[in-house]
Formats: sequence, C-alpha cells, structure tokens
Amino acid sequence: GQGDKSEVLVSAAASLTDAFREIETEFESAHPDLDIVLNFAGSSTLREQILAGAPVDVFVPASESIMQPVVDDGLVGDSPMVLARNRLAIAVPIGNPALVTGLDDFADSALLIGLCAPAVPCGEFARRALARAGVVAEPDTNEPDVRSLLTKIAAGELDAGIVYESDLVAGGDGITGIPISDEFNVAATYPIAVVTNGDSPDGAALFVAFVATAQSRSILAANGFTTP
Amino acid sequence: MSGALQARIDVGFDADFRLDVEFDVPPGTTVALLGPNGAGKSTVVAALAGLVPIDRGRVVLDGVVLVDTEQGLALPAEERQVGVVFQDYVLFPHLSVVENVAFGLVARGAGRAAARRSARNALPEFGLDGLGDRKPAELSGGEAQRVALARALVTQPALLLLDEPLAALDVTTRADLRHLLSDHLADFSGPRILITHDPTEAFLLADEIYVIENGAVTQHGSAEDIRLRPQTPYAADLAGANLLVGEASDGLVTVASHRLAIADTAASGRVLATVHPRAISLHRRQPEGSPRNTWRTAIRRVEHYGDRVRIQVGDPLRLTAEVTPRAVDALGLSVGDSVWVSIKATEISASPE
Amino acid sequence: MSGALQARIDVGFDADFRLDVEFDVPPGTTVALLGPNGAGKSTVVAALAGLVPIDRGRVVLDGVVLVDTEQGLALPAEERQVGVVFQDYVLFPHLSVVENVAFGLVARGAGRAAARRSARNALPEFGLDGLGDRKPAELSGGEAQRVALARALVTQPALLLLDEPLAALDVTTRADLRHLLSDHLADFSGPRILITHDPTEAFLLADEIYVIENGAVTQHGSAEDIRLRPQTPYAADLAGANLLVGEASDGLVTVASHRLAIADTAASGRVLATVHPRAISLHRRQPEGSPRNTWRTAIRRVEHYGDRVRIQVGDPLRLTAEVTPRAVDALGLSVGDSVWVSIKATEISASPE
Amino acid sequence: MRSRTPWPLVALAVAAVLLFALPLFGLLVRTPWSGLGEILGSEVARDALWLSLVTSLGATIVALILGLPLAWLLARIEFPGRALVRGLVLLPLVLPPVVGGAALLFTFGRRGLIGGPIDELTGLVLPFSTWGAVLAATFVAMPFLVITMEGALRNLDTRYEGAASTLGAGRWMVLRRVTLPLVAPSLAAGLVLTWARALGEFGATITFAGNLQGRTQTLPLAVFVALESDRDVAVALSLVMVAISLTVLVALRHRWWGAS
Amino acid sequence: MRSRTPWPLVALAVAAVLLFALPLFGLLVRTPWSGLGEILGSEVARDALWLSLVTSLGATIVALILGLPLAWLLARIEFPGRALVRGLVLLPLVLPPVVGGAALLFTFGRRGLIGGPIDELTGLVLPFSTWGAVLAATFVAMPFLVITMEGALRNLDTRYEGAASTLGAGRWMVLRRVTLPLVAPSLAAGLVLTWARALGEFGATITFAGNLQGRTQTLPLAVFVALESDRDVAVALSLVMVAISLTVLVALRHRWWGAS
Ligand SMILES: Nc1ncnc2c1ncn2[C@@H]1O[C@H](COP(=O)(O)OP(=O)(O)OP(=O)(O)O)[C@@H](O)[C@H]1O
Ligand SMILES: Nc1ncnc2c1ncn2[C@@H]1O[C@H](COP(=O)(O)OP(=O)(O)OP(=O)(O)O)[C@@H](O)[C@H]1O
Ligand SMILES: [Mg+2]
Ligand SMILES: [Mg+2]
Repeated sequence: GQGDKSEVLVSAAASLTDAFREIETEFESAHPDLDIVLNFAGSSTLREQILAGAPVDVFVPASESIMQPVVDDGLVGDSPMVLARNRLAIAVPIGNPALVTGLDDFADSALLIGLCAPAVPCGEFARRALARAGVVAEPDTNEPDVRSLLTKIAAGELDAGIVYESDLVAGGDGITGIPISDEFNVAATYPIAVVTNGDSPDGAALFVAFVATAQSRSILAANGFTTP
Repeated sequence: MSGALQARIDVGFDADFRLDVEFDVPPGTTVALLGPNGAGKSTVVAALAGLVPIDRGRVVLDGVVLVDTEQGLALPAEERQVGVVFQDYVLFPHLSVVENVAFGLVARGAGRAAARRSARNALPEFGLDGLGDRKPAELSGGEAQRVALARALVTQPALLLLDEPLAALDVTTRADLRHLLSDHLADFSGPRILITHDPTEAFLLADEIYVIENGAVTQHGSAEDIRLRPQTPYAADLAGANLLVGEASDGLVTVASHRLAIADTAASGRVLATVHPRAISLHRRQPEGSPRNTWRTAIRRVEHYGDRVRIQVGDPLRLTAEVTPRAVDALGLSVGDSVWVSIKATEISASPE
Repeated sequence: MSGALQARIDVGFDADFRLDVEFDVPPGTTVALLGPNGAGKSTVVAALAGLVPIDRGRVVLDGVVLVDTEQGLALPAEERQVGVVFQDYVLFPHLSVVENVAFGLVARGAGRAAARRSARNALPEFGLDGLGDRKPAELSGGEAQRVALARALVTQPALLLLDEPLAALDVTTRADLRHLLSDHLADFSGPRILITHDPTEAFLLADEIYVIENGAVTQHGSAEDIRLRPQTPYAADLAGANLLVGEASDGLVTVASHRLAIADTAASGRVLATVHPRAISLHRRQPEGSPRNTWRTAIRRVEHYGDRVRIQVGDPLRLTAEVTPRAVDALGLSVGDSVWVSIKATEISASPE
Repeated sequence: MRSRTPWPLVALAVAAVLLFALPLFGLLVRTPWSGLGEILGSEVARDALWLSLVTSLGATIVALILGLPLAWLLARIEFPGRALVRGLVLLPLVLPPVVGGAALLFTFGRRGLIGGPIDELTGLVLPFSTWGAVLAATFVAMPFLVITMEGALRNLDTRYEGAASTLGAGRWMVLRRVTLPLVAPSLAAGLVLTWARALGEFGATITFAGNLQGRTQTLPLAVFVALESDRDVAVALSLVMVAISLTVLVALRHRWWGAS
Repeated sequence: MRSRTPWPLVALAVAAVLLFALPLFGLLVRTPWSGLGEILGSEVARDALWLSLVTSLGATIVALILGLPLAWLLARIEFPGRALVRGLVLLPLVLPPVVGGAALLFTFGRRGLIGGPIDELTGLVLPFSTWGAVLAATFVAMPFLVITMEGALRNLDTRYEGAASTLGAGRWMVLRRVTLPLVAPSLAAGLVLTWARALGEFGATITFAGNLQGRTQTLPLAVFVALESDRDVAVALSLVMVAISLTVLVALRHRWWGAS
C-alpha cells in the first residue's frame, strides 16, 4: 500500500483472482485516495480470519453457506448482495482422450471421474446437476477444492470432472471445457458484504457499490462469471 | 598466601559404592591418593572439582567454602579455582591443542590472542612442540595426556587435582614430566592432590600419602610410613613387602595356624607383620644356622625382573622372596619345585593393627 | 596349528609422521613394542586391525593375507581374527559390561544368551564380579580397562593386539592380571603384540622386544639384549642404564671430549658404551685405588626410590648413579654439592654402533 | 552445576512453550465439547483416523528404509554432488504442497514418467489409492529423517564402529548394535518428526492422492473438507490429531527417548 | 572398512534420491522456460521473494533464540510434564495448517487471548502484517529445531562441559565454545530444516497473516494465487524456491556442515 491513502482490505475467494485484480485497477483509478488490498485464499480460510477478528473490510466468498456464519456472528453491516454466479462445466484433459461428451459419461465406471466433495459447494452443485440429469455417478475422488480437481484433470489422472466455468477461463491450460446445458446446470453464488471488523467502512461501501457497476460486470463476465 | 584444603566428603553411587573420606592438605604440599581400582579416587577429584554433587560434607579451600551441605551451599565448578587433569583427559575434540590449552586462560579472562600466545609458549615445556595445531583425535595417547597436563597447569589454579597424570607417558618423558611437575609443584603454593598407581611416583612427588580402599581412607602418612609399616595387603603390595596378619604372644606370631618367631617379645594381640622379600632366603636343603623360622614348601611362581628374580612360595604362607638370577641358576629353582624357606626373626617387624 | 604374523607396514599421516616397520612374530610368541610417545605403536595396532588403511605393505597372519597393497587387497576388520585392547578402551557406552564382553562372541556367531553366559562367567577372572550390569560410564578407569581386556580375550582371536592393557590398573590387580595374561598368552597359540611403557612388563611378558622410535624400529631383540646393549638413549632409559656414544681407540672412549678407560682394548670407531647406575660410585674426596675413571663434578638431582637413591651428576658427562640411602646420609649428598665420580673400566661395556 | 537453574534460559524456553501451548488453548476454548462424542463416533471420523494412522506409519517405515541409508551415505561417504543431493532432499520442505503434489503427479501419475510404466506393468495406479497417500506422505516427511540422521551420524565417533568390527561384527551388526543405539536420541527425534509430519500431511496428499473416504481421506483432509461445511467437526477432528500425537509422545517417553 | 562400498545401502539411498529427484525433473520438464525471465522480473515475484527471505530468516532466528533454550531444558533438566511439553512442541506438525492458523488467530488475533491485550497496549496487530507472517512461520518451523537439538544434546557426553567448567568457563561460554560446537552438525541440520520449513510455509501463514502482496504474500502464497490465474507463473515461482534452497545448501556445504 502507498503512503497516506486509506486501505480497503478485500478478502476474496481465490477463484476471483483475475477478475478482482482487474476490478482493483479500475476502482483505484476511479478513487485515487483509496488503496484496495486484495487477500485471496480459500473461502473457508477467509471466513476463519474474519471470525477471529481480522480487520477485513469486504468479504467475497464463493458460496452463501460460507458467508452465513459471518452474518450469524453479526459481523456484516447490510445483508450480503449477490456479486456473481458461476455456472458448472465439465472439464476434461486437453484433447479429451476418454471422449467424454456430457454428464451421461459420469455413470461410466470405466472412466476415472472426479468431483468436489459433497460438503464443498462445487461438489454439492455438481451432484445436484447430475441428479437433474438422472445420472448416478461414482466418483473416484471427492476433491476438497476445485484447484486440486483441475490439477488432476490437467495431469490426465482423471478423465473428467465437474468444475466452474470461471476455472476454464483462468488457469485452464491443459483443460478442455464441455458446457452443461441450462436444463441441468446449477450455479454457485458469490455473495459480497461489508464486514464491520474493517477500518475503512466508507471505502468498503464504495467498493461494494463499484462491483455492481456495468464496468465491473463486464470484467466478471470476461472471466467466466455470470452476473445478476 | 595461605590456601589449605580441608575436605570432608560423603557421596554414594546407588547402594553399591559409598565414598566417605576426610583430608587436610596444607598449602604447598602434595598429597598422593593411592588405592585399588574402584576405590573412589577419581570420585574424590570429581567431588572436589564440583562435577559430582556430594551427599554430605564440607570443603574449604583457602578459606573459601566450596561446599557445605549443611548450609546447602555448593559453588559451581567454574567458580572454584580448581585445575583438573582427568584420568581420561577429556580434551575438547573440536579444538586444536593450542585452543585446548588456551581454553582455561580465556575462561579466566585473558584475551583470545594473548591466551593463544601463552598456550603456544607453554607447549615445548610439555614436549608438545609442533603439535599445537593438531586436533585431539590426531594425537597419540601420551601426547594427549601431556595436553591434558598443560591445560590444567597453565591456569595456575588454587588447587590442583591430578588423576594419574603420567600413566600414558613413555619412560623418558615420564621422568622429564615428573621433574617438570615437581618443579611446578614447588612453585605452586596451593595444595595439590595426585592420584597414581605407581608407588615410585607417589614416593617421589608426594609429601603425604593417603591410601583409599573401598571408599574409605585405610592409612595415611609419609612415604616412609607406608613403606615400612603397611597396614593393609594393598599397602603392602605398594611397598613391595609381604604383609601377614596374626596373633602375637611371647615372641611368636600365629598366622593361619603357622607360627613365626619375631624379635619383639613384648608384642601381643593382633599384629601386622611385614617381611621384605629380600629378607627371605630359599634353600634346596634344610638350612642350618641362625634363622629361627624355616619351613618347607613349593614354588608357585618365578618372575624375572632384570637383575632380580621374584619367587612366590605356596602354603602355608604365601610369601614373595627376592633373589638374584645367579641364585636361581645355582639352585635350579623353577615352578613346582620344593624349597626350604628361612627368615630371621629380626627381619619380621610386627606392629599392632 | 601354525599362525605366524608377518607384517610390513608403511603408513603416514600428513607429512608429519610416517610409520615404516617390519615384524615377524612366530606363533605362540609375544612381541613387546616399546617406544616414546608418538612413535607409532598404536598406529601399528590400528593398521594390523584394519582400522587404518596402509599406504604400502603386506600383512600375513596364519597364512592368510590380510593386506597386500600391491594386489590392492585389504580384508575388512571384521574378517580378520584380531583381538584388540585399545589404549583408550573404546567400550561401547550404551552396552553393559556383560554386553560389552559378549559382543565379540555374538559377532562371531554365538547365540545371544550363550554369549552372555560365557561373558558373565569370564568376569570374575578379570576382577569384575558384580559389575556386569554397569554401563561403562559407571566404571572407574581401572575397571574399564579390565572390561576392555576381557572383551578382547574372550573371543580367542588368531592375533592379539594389546595397547597398554595394564596402564590404569592398581599394583595388586596389575600383578594379578599380568599373571592372568601370561597364562592366557601361554594357552593362546597365536602371535600377540603388547604395547607398554613399563619395561618390567615387557621383560616379564615378552619373548622379543621391538623398540620403535619416530615410526621406525630402532632395535629389537630379547629383553636381555635391550637391557645389556641398548642402542639408543630411549632404550638406555628403558634399561635404566647410562648410554654414552663415543669414539673408541686403544682402550679409551672419547665422549664429548671426555675420555673414559674401558676394558676392551680392541674396540675402535664409533661405539655405544653403557654403564649401569650401580657401577658408578660417588665420593666426597678424590678416591684412590683401582677405578681408572675418576673426575669431579656437581650433583644435579637426587631422587629417593624407596631403598635406592638415584643421583644425577652434571657435565662433562651426565650420568645417573644409584646408591643406598645410607650412603647418601653418610656422605651428606644434596643437589649442587661437588662430588667425585669413579667408574671401573671393566664396568663400561662398549659395542660398535 | 546440576543444582543451579539457568533462569534466562528458562524464561526463553517458557516463551517457546507458550507459543505452542496458547494456540492449543485457544483451540480448546472454541471446541464444541457437547457434540464431540457424536462427531468422533461417525464413520467418516473413524475411517480418517484409521487411514491417518496407516499412512503416517507407512510413510515413517518407508522413510526409515530409504532415508537411513541415504543419511548414512551423506554423512560418511565423500562423493561428487553430495551437497546437491542434500539440497534435493530438502525440496519437499520448500516446495508449496500443491506444487509438490503436482510434481508427484507428473512423475508417479497414470501418465507420469514412472507412473505410466508402473501402470502398464502392474496395473497399480498410485493416485487415488492408499499407496498414493503413503507415497505423498513419504515424499513430504522423509527429509526430516534424512537430515536429522545425517547430522547425528556426522557427530558420532567412528571409533566405536571400528572397535565393533575388530570384534568380528559385520556392517549390518555394527549398524544395528552400535551405530543406531549410539544415535538413538537423534533417531527418535528424526522418526518422531517424520511421523508427525506425515500425520499432519495435507497439501501433497490432496493434490496427488485425492480425497476418498476410506481410501485416501486422512484426518487433515477430513478437517479441510469439514471446514467448508461444519466448523465444529473440523475443530473436533483437529483435536483428535492433537490427542494422538500427545499420546504417542508421552507413551514413547521412556522407551525411546531414554532416561537423561 | 573405508574402501568397501556397501551396495545394498547405496541401492536404497539411490531409491531415496530418485524419490526427490524425479518429481523435480517432472517439474523442470513442464517449466515454461521462455517466459521465465519476464515472470521472475515482475513486481509480484520480487515482493514475494524478498518477503520469503525475510520471514524465513526471521523465523529461523526466533526459533533459534526460543527453541534452543527449550531443547536444552528438555534434554538436560528433569521436570514434571516434560513429555507433555515435548508433545506440545510437535503440535504445529500435526495440526492441519488451516487449523493451526486458526488457532494462531484465536490467540494472537485482534480479538485473541494475547492479541487483544497486545493490540490495546502497543497498537501492533499481528494478523495481516509481516510480523504475523514471521510468527506463523516460526510456529510451524520451530519444532524442527527443538526436536533435532534435543536429540543432539541428549547424545552429547556432558563430561566435556564439566571439563570446561573446571577451567573456569561459565554457562554461557560453555554453551558457545563447547556445547554448540560439539553438536554443530545437528545444529546445522536443525537450522536447515527450520529454515526450509519456514521458506515453504503456506497454510498457517495464509490463514493467520493473510495473503497481501508486499506484506505477507511470500513465495508459496504467490504460487497459490498464480495457480488461480496462470500455472506457468506458479511453476516458475516454485522453481525460484527450489533454486534458493539448493543454492543455500550447496553454499553452506563447507562452512557449516564440516568436512567429514
Ligand atoms: N556413575 C557411576 N554410577 C555408579 N557407580 C559408579 C559411577 N562412577 C563410578 N562408580 C563406581 O564408584 C567406584 C569408585 O570409582 P572411581 O572412579 O572413583 O574409582 P578410582 O579409585 O578412580 O579407580 P581407578 O583407579 O580404577 O581409576 C567404582 O566402584 C565405580 O565402579
Ligand atoms: N589421525 C591422525 N592424524 C595425524 N597424525 C596422527 C593421527 N593419529 C596419530 N597421529 C600421529 O602419529 C604419531 C603416532 O601416533 P601413535 O598413536 O601411533 O603413537 P604411539 O606410539 O601409540 O604413542 P603413545 O605411546 O603416546 O600412545 C604421533 O605423532 C601422532 O601425533
Ligand atoms: Mg580413577
Ligand atoms: Mg598409543
């Protein structure tokens, strides 16, 4: 951070990395007196920090369930609003060696498939999508986060997995995406809220307002998110 | 400068061994501790140096109380001015010879460079020239012992504890260092305690000798005392004499049911009788003449020591006689042979136990 | 069983020290190595045991080639049947006395329990009863040395290397273990090498003596040879004799510009002349009579050894004389006094260098 | 000596202990003691506990078998590139776990350098299997054994080993009966560090072996997943790990560490 | 002895080395060598590198100051609860990093047991500050120093220290001139393990200290972020860590480790 600018500490889910870096640049040129400090980590890690009193101004986790305990603890000013949604997609290793075509292939026990763990949002949503498609999947692994699922797909260890669309945009090397049709697709919701622990409530409010602007929405869209 | 040492030490390891001794060493004198292996000599050193806590006792050096268990007082080792040559040297393996010798000087406040200089200057005196930069692992046994001696002596402590400091030295160096030590000891005004297994060394270097056996002092006195009137078999071995314990009455001593005539007709009760090996004669045939004690027995051992031969005879009294090689040849003595032993009554000195 | 040892060893540490020696030890004989500190005796042991690689040489034991540098062959230590008593014992600190002694038996294939039993049975012989369960750190110096001795002897190796095995023992135990050792050695058919600084020990236990100085053998022969004809000052010290190096001609030896008459008129060229201390007489006034060598000098040192007194006289010839305490008292000799020295020509034996 | 307490040292040591004890205390304060029994009795918890024990012990054993020889070589044998090998051993410590896991995938994965041939020859696929979890834990934990033992072996006086060999002990007996007992305290330290690190291993396992209950889901993985859904479960499972390691160490007290 | 090469040992050791070397090789194969210069010259990379060096060195120093006394006490002084303290020291190894970080937050956070009072008294807030990153790294890395040194000190023959004290050396001089030099190889091992662990530290740091570029974002955290946006950057940054640790260890070779 620079000199006497006031800092706004934004704790954002790691999947928002690229999008929020761009938004930071835009925001800071619009508000030269404010310095956005981005804190990327897994949503639950960020939540633990806030619950332990970390001086965070804005919290943007990857699911509403992560936000809930923070709300319950009375650490959120206004009730959270929805920042963006992230739709699911099928990820396969580049070249799609197992010739996966859609959700139906997840029932093929000959394939090595991976999902996120049911307790994790991406796992919960993936299972909902599969249920909608009437597919009974037996995953070979229940990855605790999308990142490790993607790593294994990229390495060719898994023939297919269900991830977020934004993941295919960011760091998607070695991965080919296959869209999931709207009728089955489920989207994760990214809530955003001002945290009362923070030292810059005004800056926080400005930032939350800024992410709702069209400028920000186009950045989010470019990174694979859908916006409300 | 005064500087006497008064020590009363009581310390035990487990139930097996207990050391309970008392010394009084005036300044400027050397006390030699002699005793069998495991008698507790090294334990005395450790206790005086502050390396082993004592159970009961009091040690005063030069008016300073080092330990007093009743007052719960025990000066830590580094605050006692005690120089120690350890039986197994305990040289610092990571330091060179010069650094080992300089260690005590640095610890006592000398500058690093000055200490090294003094240490290096002291090396020739101990026959260590040219070895200054070696590590202890690169020294021979005798060289290591000299380093240990140099390390302890250069600090000029108020009390010197020397645990078999010459045991690993060759004959020439041993004689040289014995002189060095006796010169050093003469200059050095504090008390010193020397442990040795070599009676000659003790007789040469010590003013007083303490014989320790099984944790207790069994005899102390001048070299002459020990030599002439040893009180225990160990002390007799030290003196090179034969020691017999018996019951005296009317000019006779009864030892294990064997009777010996002695000159002292007044002696009575339990006595220690000593006979010097050279006072015992051996004969092929029953001797005639003055010796009042003669009996027949067998030879158990024959040992040639250069110009003397020591012959041990068997029961009823195991005694060692010393004769010349010529006599052995003349009499044709060898192990198992039957011989006559004769001892003049005047050669047996008896003293009450 | 044969079992001789033939060894030719050449090994050096840095540039400072080089050992280059050759031995031939027939089976059943004991060779004593004597020599000043740092002469290389322990290095011989390490090289024979296989703990130090040798630079050049060949060692054959009982027909088996242990090392041959020309063939690039070196049996590892564990495949040589060599028992070693190390100068500093090197007992295993984590094992009890019994386990230390049993170690070699286990290593040579005995069952764990059987080995412990034999080890425990061997302890009394070495004066170690009751110490079987102690750890080495809980032993006195002499006790530790006995464990080292027991550990090496129980395995009955084909070659025994004893590096000052009795140095830390008390007089009584030393005599006992000397006997034990000489009995053991008598039973033991292999060759053995004994290192010692004690000439008596060497003379008693060894069949042949090698004097090593500065890495080389300077003299070897029987105890008698060394005692009567020492070839170096060190050997003379060993023998307790005075050694003079001089030029002989016409029944005279010139030593440092001083002339001594000798009996052997045939001797010529450089000779080693030895004089026994007891053959040197001291007088307050110029002596008259037969001794052909008399001169006047000063007393440098007086040392009392029990029943003998050794007196060193100063220039022109530093000699040690041995006299009785009675003589010292009678003549009132003390350091610095001027005395007359006399030596009979027949008491000086001269041999070509 | 023995009697005097060195207060400045004690003060620093107490500070060190507090650094470890206070966070534990903080954790205990926030623990949901009431629901604990139920959480710990669950199948997920039991599976994870069992797997954690298996993989951490397995990793420790493999580390011992491979790591001890390496430590011995590093300490005793002079060979070119020794410093490089020592540096290599530390890689798993400095590599971020995810990268380490990815590197393992490149090597031992189905399409990896070694994993490919292994798969073809034996049909054994390391990722997603318990073997994979053991491999990941070994990779991460073995450096502790190697580095600790190298230091200890370097410190050891080789004369004892020499004396043993003159008594007829071959290399193996010397190692077993002399070398290792003499460095026992350091070996205990190395093994404990290795085992504890393997027990706590998370990053490389998750990346390399995946997260399948009963097969690769060890306690740390279960904790991580639980953090997403039920914080109480996560804290409770963490306490299980704390309890295991404390129990093991207190139990080892006399056996291994030796009396002082 | 010296001349014979123990082949079975060598074979096992080679297997161990391969376990470390192959993944590195796998990583090198996938490294984007062309873009490397640009990536490493970026501000993010330079900040992270600098911070990593500062925090890992800082943590090593703090671990030395606090951990060495603790190791000494554990090795030398008999006190009740010693085994418990030793167990406590291992906590950071077995606690999942996120839980460890959370425990640190409970304790040293603004609302924590200690953090609250500290904040009120000094205004110093540890989380989200470089000091916090040092604290997290210390918490995680110090156990290695403590456990390694305890083992080494237990192995040490105390007679040398006794001899030094008879020569007049006080406790401090004995420590500095006798004890530590005698355990130098183990101390080197302990310090290297500590430093490497601190350098690679990720979980507790991201939880406790946050992930703020230039303040708490060390190399492993930067790798984590890079994984979300550009894998090439992540691999490149990982290689930086590998390079640093190899460089340091190869450089330390003679100075510290001592010739064998
Ligand atoms: N740490 C210990 N634990 C138990 N017993 C011990 C310990 N140290 C020494 N001892 C025993 O105490 C007794 C005295 O030992 P000390 O070393 O004082 O004997 P010493 O007279 O010096 O013998 P030496 O002439 O053999 O050196 C011995 O019996 C020894 O075995
Ligand atoms: N590792 C080594 N490095 C360098 N020099 C050494 C080493 N070991 C021994 N020496 C030197 O080699 C020489 C011979 O040593 P050795 O131990 O064989 O002597 P020694 O005859 O046994 O003497 P002592 O009677 O004192 O035991 C000595 O000068 C010694 O300093
Ligand atoms: Mg002793
Ligand atoms: Mg020697």
